[in-house]
Amino acid sequence: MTLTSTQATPLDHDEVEAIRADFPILHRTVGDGAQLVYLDSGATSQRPRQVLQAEYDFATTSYSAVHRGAHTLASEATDAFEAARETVARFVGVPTDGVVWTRNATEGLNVLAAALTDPEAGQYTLKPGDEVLVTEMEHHANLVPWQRAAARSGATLRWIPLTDAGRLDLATVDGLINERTKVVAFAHASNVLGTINPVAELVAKAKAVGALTILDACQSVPHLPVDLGALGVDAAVFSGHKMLGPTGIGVLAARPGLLDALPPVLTGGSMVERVTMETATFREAPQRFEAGPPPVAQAVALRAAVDYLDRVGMDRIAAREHQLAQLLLDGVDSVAGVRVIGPNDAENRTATVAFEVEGVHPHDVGQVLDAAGVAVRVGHHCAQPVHRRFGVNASSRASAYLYTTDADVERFVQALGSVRGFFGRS
Amino acid sequence: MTLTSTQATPLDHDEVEAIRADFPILHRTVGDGAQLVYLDSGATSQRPRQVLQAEYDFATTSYSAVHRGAHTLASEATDAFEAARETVARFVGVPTDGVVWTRNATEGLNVLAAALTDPEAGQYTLKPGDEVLVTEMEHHANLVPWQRAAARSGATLRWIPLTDAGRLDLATVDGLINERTKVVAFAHASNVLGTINPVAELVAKAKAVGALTILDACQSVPHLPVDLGALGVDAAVFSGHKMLGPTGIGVLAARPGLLDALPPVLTGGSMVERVTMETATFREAPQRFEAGPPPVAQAVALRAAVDYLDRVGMDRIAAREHQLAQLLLDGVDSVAGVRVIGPNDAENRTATVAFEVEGVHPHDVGQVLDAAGVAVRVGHHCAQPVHRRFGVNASSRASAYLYTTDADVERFVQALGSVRGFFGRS
Amino acid sequence: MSSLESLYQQVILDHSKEKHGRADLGEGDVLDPLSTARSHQYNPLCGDEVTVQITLGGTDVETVAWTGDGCSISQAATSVMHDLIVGRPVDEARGILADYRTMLRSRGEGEPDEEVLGDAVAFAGVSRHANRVKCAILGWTAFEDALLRIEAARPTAKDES
Amino acid sequence: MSSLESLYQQVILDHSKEKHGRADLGEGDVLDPLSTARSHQYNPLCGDEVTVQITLGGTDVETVAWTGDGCSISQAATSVMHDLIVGRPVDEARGILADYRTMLRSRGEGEPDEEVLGDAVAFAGVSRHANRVKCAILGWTAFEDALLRIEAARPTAKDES
Ligand SMILES: Cc1ncc(COP(=O)(O)O)c(C=O)c1O
Ligand SMILES: Cc1ncc(COP(=O)(O)O)c(C=O)c1O
Repeated sequence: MTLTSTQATPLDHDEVEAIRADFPILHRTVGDGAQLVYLDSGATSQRPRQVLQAEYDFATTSYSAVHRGAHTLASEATDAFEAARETVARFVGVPTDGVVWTRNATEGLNVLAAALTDPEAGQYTLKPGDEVLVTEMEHHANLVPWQRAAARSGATLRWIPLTDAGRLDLATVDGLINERTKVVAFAHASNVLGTINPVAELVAKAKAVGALTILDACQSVPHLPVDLGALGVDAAVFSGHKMLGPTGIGVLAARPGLLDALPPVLTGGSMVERVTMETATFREAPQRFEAGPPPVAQAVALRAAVDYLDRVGMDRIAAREHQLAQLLLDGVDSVAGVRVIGPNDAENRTATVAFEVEGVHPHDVGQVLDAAGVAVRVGHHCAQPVHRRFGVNASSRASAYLYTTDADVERFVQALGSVRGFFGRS
Repeated sequence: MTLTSTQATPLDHDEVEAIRADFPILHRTVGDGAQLVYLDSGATSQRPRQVLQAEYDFATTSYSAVHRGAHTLASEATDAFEAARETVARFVGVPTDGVVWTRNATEGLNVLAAALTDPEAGQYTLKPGDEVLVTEMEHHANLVPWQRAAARSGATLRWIPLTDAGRLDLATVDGLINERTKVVAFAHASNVLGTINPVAELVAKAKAVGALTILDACQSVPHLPVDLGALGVDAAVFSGHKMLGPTGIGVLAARPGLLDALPPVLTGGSMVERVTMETATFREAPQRFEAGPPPVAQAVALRAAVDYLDRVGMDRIAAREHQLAQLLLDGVDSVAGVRVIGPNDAENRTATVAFEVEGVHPHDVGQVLDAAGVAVRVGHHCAQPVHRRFGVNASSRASAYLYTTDADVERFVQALGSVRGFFGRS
Repeated sequence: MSSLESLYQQVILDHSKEKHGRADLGEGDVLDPLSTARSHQYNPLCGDEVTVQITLGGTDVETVAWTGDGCSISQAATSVMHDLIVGRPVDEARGILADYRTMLRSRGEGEPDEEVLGDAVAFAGVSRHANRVKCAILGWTAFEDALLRIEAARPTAKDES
Repeated sequence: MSSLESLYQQVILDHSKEKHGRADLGEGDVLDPLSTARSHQYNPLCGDEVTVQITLGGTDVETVAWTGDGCSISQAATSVMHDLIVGRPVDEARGILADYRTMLRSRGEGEPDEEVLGDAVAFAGVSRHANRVKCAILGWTAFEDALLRIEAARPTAKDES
């Protein structure tokens, strides 16, 4: 997915304002009455009225347990729930039965890592001598489960290092992807650096050695048009709460053939065929991976979120975010004593910009910005290794979305300009 | 928990009507215009306006990622989220840090079963020769994970059989709980039979041999006052969607000491301390068991649900449900050719009544009832073994809740009376 | 006609009692895999199951026998199937199945062709009940699967050439 | 005073630069576990850390030395703590900590006693920022933990009797 400003017409000022009108929370003030500037969508996005309404309507008209009833509510709820699966599958270009509902993207990655260390995964089971490859920019969710999978299976965890510019060091890849490589798991876009990784290139190299490719699409699916089928990955994860949907739902999207070959990880109701006191047999995928009641209301809401994104147009959102990335980079660059952590140019980059303010701890940066109404994230953003790589423990991070205005960026940059002075740095 | 009608004043007719006014969905019609009679609360309950409103208000004023931010929304969201943990902990009588948010009760049981087969669980790790004891009335969620835990660890799975009356055969228990028993996992109340099991007695016997006790409280916490601390169980699970809360959230409530001794099952963000590319250390419980973003909005909604139940009073709800159990039993009993599966008396029994209609398959029963507006569940209710025990593959099940009226039960019984005639049975 | 009566048409109620073609299939092996096969289908959601055994005579469906446990819809559907396909050329039986499937998936919108479907048009009402479609198709799926087994056992034209 | 200024009082800004008691603690073992102990505290949410080493002389806090990495609140709080407790009887130091904790948990509602808390009253504004309370307490927790270690190492009256 190469992202350049020429792909589609960015959302214009009026369109962004119209979108903002759908998000009640963006109109609140914080602290001493400052209008909220929400630049923390990389952590979680806000929900528009349409999504909240869909959830409310469902709860007040058709809610019921799904799949298990002969009554009217049960079939209406099942229809709504399965329609959500269809919508989400189409949105990311996988077959409907390639969509497994999880509780978040983290769970999806854990399920894959656990299934691949289970002897019942057959040809896919990781063995001593095998290698799992990740990158140095991974979120803990796409790192710690692989550390444990490696420890349990005797496989070796390796990683693609980063350049000082905050890109994957592609020169190292040919050595790292080799005949021992069984899994290549990597972020489509980094939640710290904003870097968009070259998926096609990595997938081609992985396929050449027969390795599975697993894409952490948490920071791409909400922001870019993503066609997982076209990208050719074996599996991908993303989560509802970062794409205008609710908390409590994530997606594990995979080749149905892969899912069918993997054993279940969580067991219980809805995923079994026959159960005796002694033993149980399991249903086909995706049901095999959905133990217990699924996030029914959340799926219905996520469908409304996808419909919303579709209506606006992912290509136009991506084009707008490309503008925002440039605005954020220029803005941060204009403030003395502030260093961007990640690529300095907006090409192949999302509108997520992490930075360090010289002599001021990120917590203090965040506090001063908050007093000005500007919400940014501070800390290690669940990615300690990438911070260590760039010589810091923590950073501040501004991340934009379709509802971010140019004025938001200006307010942020202005507040950022006051930080060092406030703490007496010059 | 002995439940008798004398404990508290049951909700009266006007109170139930006032409660119903809070549940928009109960006022809809189905099919050819029949007013809905919702008797499927054992599968999932409906949500009152107050819960929907709490979720909406949170989403439109304070929603953000929790725990990780310095900004105002993040701290408001964190406060609301942690207040929910406090409320739920108090509601079931465990310390606040004994509450782990899961996605449903099924996940909670899987987490326990997985942790107890992990060598890192130390003294708690199941070994060959150990025994895990369940009952023949378990939901698949409290059976299949233990089958797998036994298969993995070499432990033996045993179970307490049932009497023909649908109670645990307590005469067998002394032999079944012995010095090899390491875990006793059982339902507080059966989701099929309605039987309320004698927790104190089982816990005392388990404690005497040093076994852990794990309570599946899915069908008790929503319906009875439950004080897990007083019951003395080591851990318990229940889920939001059965107690006026949303889907997508469950609770694993446990002695903090036990949680601290168990290794994490899912890994990722929010549950780690220090992460390098090679390895990670984990936070204390409950955070150790909450990988990735928690169900923030669902926790806030669940708190509102608990507040609602608290306001009505669990003792009064239980007393009312005791009446309803009697009404349901009497009603079903009055219809020729219908047999209750489970205890015939209302003592130590919930208002969940499964039954068999002679000569008519449950699917057909459910369909005829649905045409009359009456929503009951049909199938095996995720408990195949208990059905097999009573000689059937499936059953129909009517399950009531605080919003069920006497008239609902009458409408159900009337419709049930027409079933056999419709299919030409006499 | 109430929605209940349009689901449970008289044909369905009758077949659910009469169960044409129902037989004790025993446990024995199928005698000639080139002409006879059996398929067992199970619906894990409700526990319904059906086993269908077919014998082909040349390219015709010679016999259909079945057993199973399930709701009136699944029992009647298999009984009606028996009457419809016994004695038919395999291709025609497949054609009926295709039309039947289309009807069941029509959500009440289709115009089923009684010429083709015969008594099976009685299941048109099932298409309005998404949760019962599986019941109405279970026996047919077993038939289709048994057919595939025979075809898999037979040497194909290609194998022979 | 803006809410920002009431959080970052001048005392805090000053101490966050001056860092009283900050020292290079080295890696070495603590010499006498009966009088000296060290505690390391870490906040996994933000990565802040602090190590505090204390030496008791009899029942007084004789020296406090610390090192660490963190925001201005955590640095200043540890610096202010140093000034407050060096030379104090252990019991008094514990009393200050108890008052300090109460103040931090008051959510802006408390009336901190300047007689007891001295410069630490500057942290009253932190109580309105739940997410910063951990920062303001980190060094104090290390102090408390070090104290417990010394006490654990010392034979108690009971042991002696
Ligand atoms: C790149 C990346 N991977 C994984 C995750 C974890 O996703 P989730 O929040 O759905 O568990 C996140 C979210 O913080 C992320 O940004
Ligand atoms: C007794 C019992 N145990 C476990 C479960 C599973 O709970 P959950 O739906 O939260 O996964 C249920 C719900 O159907 C139940 O009734």
